[in-house]
Amino acid sequence: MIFNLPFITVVIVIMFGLYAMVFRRNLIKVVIGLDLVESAVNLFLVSLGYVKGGVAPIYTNAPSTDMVLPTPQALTLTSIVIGVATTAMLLSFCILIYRYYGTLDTRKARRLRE
Amino acid sequence: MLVDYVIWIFLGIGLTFNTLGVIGLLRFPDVYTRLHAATKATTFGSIFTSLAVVVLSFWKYLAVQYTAGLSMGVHTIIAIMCLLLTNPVGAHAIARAAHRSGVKPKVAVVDRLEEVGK
Amino acid sequence: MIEDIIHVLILAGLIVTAYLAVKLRDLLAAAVVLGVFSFLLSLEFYILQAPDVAIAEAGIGAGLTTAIFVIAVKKTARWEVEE
Amino acid sequence: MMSKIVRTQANFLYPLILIFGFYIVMHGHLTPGGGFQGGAVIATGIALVVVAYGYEKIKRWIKKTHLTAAEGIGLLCFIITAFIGIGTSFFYNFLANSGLIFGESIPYGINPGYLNTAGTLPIMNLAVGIEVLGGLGAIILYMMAYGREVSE
Amino acid sequence: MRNIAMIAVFAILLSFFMYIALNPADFGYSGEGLNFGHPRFTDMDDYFIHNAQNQTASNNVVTSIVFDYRGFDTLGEATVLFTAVLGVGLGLRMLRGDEDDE
Amino acid sequence: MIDVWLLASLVFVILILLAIARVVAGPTLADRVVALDTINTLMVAVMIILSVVYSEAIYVDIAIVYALLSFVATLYIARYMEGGI
Repeated sequence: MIFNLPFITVVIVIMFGLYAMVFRRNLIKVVIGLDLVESAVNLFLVSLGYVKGGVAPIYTNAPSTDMVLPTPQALTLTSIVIGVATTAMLLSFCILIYRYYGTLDTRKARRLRE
Repeated sequence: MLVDYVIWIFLGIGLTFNTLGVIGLLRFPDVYTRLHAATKATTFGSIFTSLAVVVLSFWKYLAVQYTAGLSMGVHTIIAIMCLLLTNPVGAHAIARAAHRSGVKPKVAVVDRLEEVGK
Repeated sequence: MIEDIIHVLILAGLIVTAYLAVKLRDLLAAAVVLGVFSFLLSLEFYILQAPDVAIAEAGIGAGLTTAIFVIAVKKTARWEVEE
Repeated sequence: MMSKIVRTQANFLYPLILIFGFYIVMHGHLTPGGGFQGGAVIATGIALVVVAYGYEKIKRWIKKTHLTAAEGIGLLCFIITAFIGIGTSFFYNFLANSGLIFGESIPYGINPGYLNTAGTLPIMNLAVGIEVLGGLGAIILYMMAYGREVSE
Repeated sequence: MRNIAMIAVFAILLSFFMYIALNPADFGYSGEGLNFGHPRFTDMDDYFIHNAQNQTASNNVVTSIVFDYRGFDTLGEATVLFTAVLGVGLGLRMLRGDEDDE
Repeated sequence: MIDVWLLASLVFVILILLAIARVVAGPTLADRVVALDTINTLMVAVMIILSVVYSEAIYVDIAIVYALLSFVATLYIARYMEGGI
């Protein structure tokens, strides 16, 4: 019924994120684009392991034993924490660049150095 | 059955108030009236829809011996308590911050908070 | 049937919020929209039967990421100037 | 520092978030949750207290060095727990079905779940929870502390 | 000129992704395909689902994978988090803030 | 009996999309934050209702995490609007 709509959503969100990373010149916008791409990849992994009619892979009071695939969920779990750590690190670099150059525009910051 | 009617009434009350709150969020003119509609109405409605879940789970635990119903009902009550604790404070913070950042009420005649602040 | 309709609606909301997060010039509003994107993504994980990932996304995406973005915008500039 | 209503509510809510995060960490092998999620919940509690009271008051109560030390201790505990099972292999679950602490066995299939099971998994959950709590809380405090408006 | 090249690269990427998302059954696998709701590789996951309760005595299969079967991933993740916190601290400490950290 | 809960969750998801319309259209930042707060509340309600649809008792924990944590983002933005972090 619902064909491939989650994968198409993943493609569209990844293209939005790539657009923000390539064409926008503000550094915080670049970080937002990176966050979007990472979220889309998480969604791709989880929707890859979905089984129609399955329940969550937890045996505590489960309604049935027909379960979705647990391995993509475990990998996504580690991916989320790594994502927030790298986002924080990039934003701290943004603060450093703003403090040294007085701007967040990539071209201006590069021109001021020379 | 009586329990079904109770659940339907609770769900109906909750859905009605949530719909009214979101319509108020869309239609009202400025920030404060939108905050008024959205926060009060949706908190009330969400409490009632959650109460429907509580009634259903306790009834399942007592009548059908569904053992997970007890933990489900208790956790839902905890969720309602958390909603009651956090939601009004968030609304208060938004209203105060909006007033301090210079957003004026659109059709207000008198603004007591600004008079006190002076 | 109804589950599929819910699915499609949530995916449409994801696309709209992603577009808005890229488009807006106000970086603080972009952070707010990114928070809404994170909420919808967590609901999508919930419907795809992944409660562990949904809890992680709720705790980290909803609370911490928005907080870090707001702090970073406060320490730098709020408006994205063109040229 | 925010208004008095927010501060009072933060006082009331912070122990609640702490207890709920500990519940998520310790029930990681029965319900959805575990070390990452519980640590993130407690770190968000720290963020709540920071925004309610302001950094100037908070830095006497929660120190960055304590949080980074908690992070290192958590990582060390995780690696040590993994190393104990080195007789068979790295990350060997030597406590499962052994009858010791966390060592009961569970029946196969759907069951309500018991807390005293799963071997080394709750210990690793606790270690990773401490690590994630320290790391994310330290990130929040570092970003609040440095880079303030310096009077030139 | 540069914009046109970028738009061409974007179009190629978009068409490639869309080809993968729309027509997955032909992508490197001749069989049931990568359809949504019918995953391909299930041997490892079937092993985990059926044996996790006996081998690790844990009800939550995801936790048993994260901390037991694939513990090396978690070890690497913890190391990345540690390094990121170290980077944030060292980078922001370079600013001369008014910090009295004893 | 199940159909009632599914219909209720469908109504909730439509309401969430309508609140997103306010996020799209909101002229000032405060309007967007109000919509964010509304979406929080609606999300907690729809998660509790969907746990009945899937008949899983353990899913309510996610709703508790949402109700406890999601207003921290609201507090941060409000603190920014008051001027100062």
